[in-house]
Amino acid sequence: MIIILAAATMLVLATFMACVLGWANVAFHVDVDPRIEACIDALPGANCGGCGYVGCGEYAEAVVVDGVAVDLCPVGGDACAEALAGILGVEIEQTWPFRPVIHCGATRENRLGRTEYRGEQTCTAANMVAGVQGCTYGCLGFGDCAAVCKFDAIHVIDGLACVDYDKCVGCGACEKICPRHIISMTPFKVSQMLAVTCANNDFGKDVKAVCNVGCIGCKACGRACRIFTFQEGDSIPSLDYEHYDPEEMDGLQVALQKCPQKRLLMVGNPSEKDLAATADEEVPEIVKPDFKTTVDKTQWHG
Amino acid sequence: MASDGPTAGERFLRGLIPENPVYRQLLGMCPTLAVTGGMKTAMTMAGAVAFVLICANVLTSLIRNLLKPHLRILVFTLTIAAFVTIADRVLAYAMYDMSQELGPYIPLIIVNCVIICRCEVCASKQSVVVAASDAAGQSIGFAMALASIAAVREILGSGTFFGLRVMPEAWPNWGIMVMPPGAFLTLGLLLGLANWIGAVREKRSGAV
Amino acid sequence: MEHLSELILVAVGAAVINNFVLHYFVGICPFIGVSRRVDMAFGMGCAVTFVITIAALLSWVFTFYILRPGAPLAVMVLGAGADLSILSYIVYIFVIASSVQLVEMYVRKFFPPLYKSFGVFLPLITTNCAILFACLEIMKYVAVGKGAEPWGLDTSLVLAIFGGIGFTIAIVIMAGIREELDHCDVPKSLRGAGITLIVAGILSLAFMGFGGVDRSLKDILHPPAPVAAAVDDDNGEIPTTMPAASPDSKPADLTLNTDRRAAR
Amino acid sequence: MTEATDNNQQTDTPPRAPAGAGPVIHVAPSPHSFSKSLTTRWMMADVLLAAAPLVAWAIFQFGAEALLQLVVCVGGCVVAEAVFTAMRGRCPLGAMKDLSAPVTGVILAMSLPCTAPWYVGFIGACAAIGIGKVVFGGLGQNIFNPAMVGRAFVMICFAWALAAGGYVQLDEETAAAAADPESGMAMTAKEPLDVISQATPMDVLKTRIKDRKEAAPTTSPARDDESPVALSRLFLGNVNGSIGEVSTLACLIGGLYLCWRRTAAWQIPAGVLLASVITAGLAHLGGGGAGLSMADFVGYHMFGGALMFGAFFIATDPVSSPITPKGRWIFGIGLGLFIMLFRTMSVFPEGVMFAVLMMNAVVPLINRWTIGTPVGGPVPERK
Amino acid sequence: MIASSDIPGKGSFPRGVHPPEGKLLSENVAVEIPPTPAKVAIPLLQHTGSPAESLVKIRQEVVLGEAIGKPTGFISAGIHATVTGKVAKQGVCTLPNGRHVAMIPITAQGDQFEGQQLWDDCFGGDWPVEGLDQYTREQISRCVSDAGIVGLGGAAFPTHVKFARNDAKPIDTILINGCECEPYLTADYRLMVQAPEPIVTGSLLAAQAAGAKNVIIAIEDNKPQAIEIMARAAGSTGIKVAQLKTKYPMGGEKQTIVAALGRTVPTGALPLDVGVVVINVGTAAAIARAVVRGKPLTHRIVTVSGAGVAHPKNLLVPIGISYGELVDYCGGLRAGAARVVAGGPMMGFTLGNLDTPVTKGTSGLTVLTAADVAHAEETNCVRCGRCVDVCPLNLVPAKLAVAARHEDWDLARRYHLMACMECGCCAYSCPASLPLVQLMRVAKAKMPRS
Repeated sequence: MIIILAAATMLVLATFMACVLGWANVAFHVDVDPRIEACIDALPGANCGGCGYVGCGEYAEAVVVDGVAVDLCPVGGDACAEALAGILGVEIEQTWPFRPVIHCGATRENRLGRTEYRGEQTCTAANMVAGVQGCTYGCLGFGDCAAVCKFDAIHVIDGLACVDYDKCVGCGACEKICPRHIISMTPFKVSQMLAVTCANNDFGKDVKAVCNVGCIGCKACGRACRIFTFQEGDSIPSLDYEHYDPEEMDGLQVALQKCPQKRLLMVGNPSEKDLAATADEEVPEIVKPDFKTTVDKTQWHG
Repeated sequence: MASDGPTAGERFLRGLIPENPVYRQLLGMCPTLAVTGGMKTAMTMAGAVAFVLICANVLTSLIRNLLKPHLRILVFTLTIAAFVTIADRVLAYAMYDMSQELGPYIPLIIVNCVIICRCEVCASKQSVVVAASDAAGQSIGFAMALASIAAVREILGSGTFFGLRVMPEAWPNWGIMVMPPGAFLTLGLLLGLANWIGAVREKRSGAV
Repeated sequence: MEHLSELILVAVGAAVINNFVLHYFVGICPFIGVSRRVDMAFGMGCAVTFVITIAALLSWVFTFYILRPGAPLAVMVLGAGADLSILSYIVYIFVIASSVQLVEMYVRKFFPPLYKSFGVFLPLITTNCAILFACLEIMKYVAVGKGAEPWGLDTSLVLAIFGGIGFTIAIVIMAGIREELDHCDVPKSLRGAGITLIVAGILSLAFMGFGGVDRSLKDILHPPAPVAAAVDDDNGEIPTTMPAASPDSKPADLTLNTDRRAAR
Repeated sequence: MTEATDNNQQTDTPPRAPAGAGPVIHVAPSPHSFSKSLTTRWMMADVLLAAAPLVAWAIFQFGAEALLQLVVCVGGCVVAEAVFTAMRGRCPLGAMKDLSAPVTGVILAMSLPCTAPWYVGFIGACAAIGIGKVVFGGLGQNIFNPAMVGRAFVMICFAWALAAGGYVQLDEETAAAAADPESGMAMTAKEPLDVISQATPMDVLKTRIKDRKEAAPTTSPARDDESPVALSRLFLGNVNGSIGEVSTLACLIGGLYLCWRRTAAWQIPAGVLLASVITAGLAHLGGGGAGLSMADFVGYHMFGGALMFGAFFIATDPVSSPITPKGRWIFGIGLGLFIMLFRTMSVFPEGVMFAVLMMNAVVPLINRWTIGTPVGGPVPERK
Repeated sequence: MIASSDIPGKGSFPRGVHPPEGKLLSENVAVEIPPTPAKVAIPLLQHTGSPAESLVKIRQEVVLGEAIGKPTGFISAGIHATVTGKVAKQGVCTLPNGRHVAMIPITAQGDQFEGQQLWDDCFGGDWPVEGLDQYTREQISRCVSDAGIVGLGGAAFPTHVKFARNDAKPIDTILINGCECEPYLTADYRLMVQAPEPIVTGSLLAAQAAGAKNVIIAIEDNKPQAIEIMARAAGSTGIKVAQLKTKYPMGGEKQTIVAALGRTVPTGALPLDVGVVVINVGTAAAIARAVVRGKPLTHRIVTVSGAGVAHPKNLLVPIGISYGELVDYCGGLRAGAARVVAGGPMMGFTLGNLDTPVTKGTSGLTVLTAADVAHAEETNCVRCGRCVDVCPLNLVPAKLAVAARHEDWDLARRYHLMACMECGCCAYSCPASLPLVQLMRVAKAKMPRS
């Protein structure tokens, strides 16, 4: 008898609860986009912030709700973008892989006017103290970028930050942290890119006073090759990457040779030897994020 | 994931150390802290958990195809509650003193995360054999964890092991060990130790 | 008055002296998991208090009318008292799970901001031992045998609410400490759960200071008859949890004076 | 990064050299002037200095046993600090330099009774440094007062050594005398007796309150009115107790020195004393006065037990107390309330240790709630 | 005589520190006028705001006081030639505060204004205190603007901006700041002692320009002589002299306003918002010179002091002279010199290169020895709260430092990081030798704006 009572109690209870819950499920129904969950699963979960959002979850929400581009995740790369696109049912536009370029090429011995600095040994701190080094544009070499890199892809060598392109995924953390803004994210159309590795915008005389290898603003490169453009008021050439065409190496060669600060100005460009070695290689139309550069050991900062 | 998962044997082994429920997954903390004052209570608890875990896993695995996703957890808990009731009654019948000592912690097995977690993660997707071996592995892992904590606490706290005197007569009992603070501190430090050993081993395997 | 002081005792006991987390070890999972930030911890504490109250209400109703020996239901149906307490665990968990789900759906629908801040904790609470523990405690005092007065609904609710408040106090304190610890150089292997447990250990040490406060409170609230008190004194909170004092080894009792007097 | 910076400094070209073999100048952020009066190490040394009267009194009062306790605790702390820091892969000497381990050791020793066996002090020291300090990351990062963590640990571990029994040497006569409710109050008459064999003042009070509760209120009122232990003796420290806490005078001398040096924040002891005086007064009004006069009862609470020691030496540990003046007031007052609560209501005769741990735990919350508004109001939101 | 009793403020502000003053080195040394340097380098940006635009070409001849840079925009100031000579090729220089700016070098040629003649032109002679009504508000403001006058106390905020008419926030009080709370610096003190008259005239003119009724000259009580002289010079003009407590940073304008007027400037607002204009004594003298004599700001008094310099002095020098020349004039650096600081030791900026030119905001050059800047090794913060006890803004620097080190911007915001004015009191008194100010500066730079 007790058993029947127990069973009956349970049954009544279960039926009652089931009814209530079932009713509640209908009455309190809220739509949630299951795609957000799916997107979070698809993202790598490094929460690096490379996409510009606080974390992977927020990016996932932004992708689904606000229709933000799916290829912003630098860590997951193409695979991740494809996965997101698959979830959302959109096409991905292919973009160039962006990699940091350090616009300074002066190693420690090339910098002049350095004074012993006592204080927090970080670039951001040192940048606020005048007179740490003569050049107010160039790399300070305390390695904030190296510290912020989650991929061990940037190191301070001889007082100059250098990117290890084998490891770099292009998250852009170094670009954001650099207090002197000498790191820029550059579209890498080929495995070796041209870059101007000086940021000093002063007159030649003033540059020479603070650096052995800085750009003196002679504008010879601009006369030699049209992809070097000079913005209003700049003595430093800017690279017009839109029109950068690896085929047009002749003009670049001339520009390189014309540059009086040889060691410095075009370090982004492969040296002649490397150029010869890679000249015959086929240039892929879209460079995959896992591309490797062959010239890291040379003066290759771009 | 469902089909090409680890085999039954692997799952069994995993439960012991690599996925130890207490040290690695931080599950089932309540009994871990509450009943490890002595080896006897700890082992009784481990036995009860093992019984419930294995039964629940097997049953869940059997009915896994009948479950609606949103009712799954509810069904798991009800299943577990049924088994816990059985375990509770059996224990009260067979070992009345022990059952009194464990008090509310036996019914609290119902909400022991280890069991729900294994039902959810493993049993609801795997065949009966795999689920059972997984449950066995997890149970033994859980028992090992309880034993390690209980051993430290009982030896330091009462100078005994399974009630037998192991420390010299002059040993002053560390009263704190059999009380709540001792439970927290012991588990905290052992957890740190486990993590440290894990890190060292990982480093070593990485180096090789 | 008598009843009120009884309620106060239950409240103080549940909130601080026998804190759910630090004394009974229930609700450890959220205590470790959701104590990273003070505001989240407070949200969790509120959610637990809320659910625990509802669960206590329902479980009292079920225990009192259906499950306890001699409950009205059995009397009504069978014409005689029957013990349905074997069902109690299943009923409790059933009640908790469904009420949590119900509350979650309700809050989600009608109070989206609230849901965003504390609703996310609700599913976690289903498996929170603190709730079930409160139900079991209530059962213990409702399903008493003959002779003793079963707890009324008010006492049960006071236990639940103050248990929840005790949980909130503990988790908020812990969250405050953990926010601080974020900036401390804690050894790597102890970060996270390890250090939290150690801090909980020290907290629980500190809470031991409350040992005996309930008894003094009882004495103050309803002063004992002079003779009875002396006997009552020896069943204190602390001595029972201490290792038993054996005459030839060192005595391990804090209330030494009392004991010596008793021995004499 | 560090490597690179070091190199930087080595190879830097000297700046424009002034005439002759000029000095090498360097650059640094402001300010360029520093108050040289105080360093962290000096703060620690201050505490040691301030503890000197306590130590002196302890040795005078309790003799070699106190000295032994001190040596064991300080030694234990130093060794534990070295070992645990080394275990963390840090240089143990670096951690030694700040003198914080000896400070913890002295405070711990001062809070133990001299009769506690040596291993009590040693285990307390290990617990203090280990789970009280090093697990949190060392000096300046601990949440709880290390010495109190250590003491609480041994207190709960070896209750018999620290609680009432720890103070009283259990020879038959004294035990009987202490236990006898009739002669308990006659303790004052036994002055020639070795102080170690007396019950501690707080214990006497506790027993007395209990006795009054149990006994019929018609007990001889004459005896009830006198203080259980003369206040002057409590003030001077000619009583039994933890070796550092007994002398109110020594605590005051050391504590005022600390406050004067501003090594200790004066708000904390002020808050503690204020709160406990008021609470004791209220307790007396509420009928918990154990038959003493109001002044005696309050004075007894002030001078007896670890209140003074706790207020000046333990609670003022800067690391585990709030940082803002307002927070310190709250901390001090809360501490006073908890001390009195534990003293009057819990099973323990003394509440300072638990109260300190309790308040330490809420310090992060106090800090959070007492953030001052900047002069001129909060920073306006940027548009 | 000393009218400190009838100021509305309490004469002090809460908290703050008392660094060793070090003023004895130069306080009794009368202002000297070194010979005109062979070359000056005049930065085009010496003030807060946008840089001036060059008006001269290379090899152009300029005379003393000729405008060579014109202001660009409202918050900007003109630049004038400070010697007679020829413009050399424009270059750049890095000022001690880190600004990297264009500068115009001028090589001295021909007759120069020197010695007593220069002093008389700047500060000597008669200064009217009556009949200043002849100058209208706009006239004064324009004169000040044309003369390129900026705050000479250090921040170098263009002065004419402070006089801009704003009917919503009328100005009632001009506070002339003669506190000079930075250790070592005595330039303002010497000016007050040696040339009180132009200060008084300038104060009255400033009041006229701002439409303010009250003028209060605030001086710390460690300069009794200056207080007396200023009070005498103020005479019956209605200017009050307030004696304030000696305390750092009394000279910070918000602290001066609290101490002298009892008003609190809201965080992120300007003194204008509480109806006050604060003007440095040097600025006041420059205003008088610009309005009464029509001369632009070309020279200023600079203290060269500190244990690291051979003969501490106060010098009246043309703007654009290099710091190196000042040091050389004062006998060069002593062997122990370790830090050369533009400004005082609390908020001054170190120089890596002594070729840097003196600007309008340069109040002094302090050369500190290795012993002065010796700093105990950094230890862990023990939360002693000393920084809280000294912070004039009632912040919690220790917590801010933790937030900065861990880049916890929530915490930083909760503790009002952005209210910090980097006065250095906390770092000065920190027993753990934490670089608190620098940490806060870095945190402010890094903290995301939102």
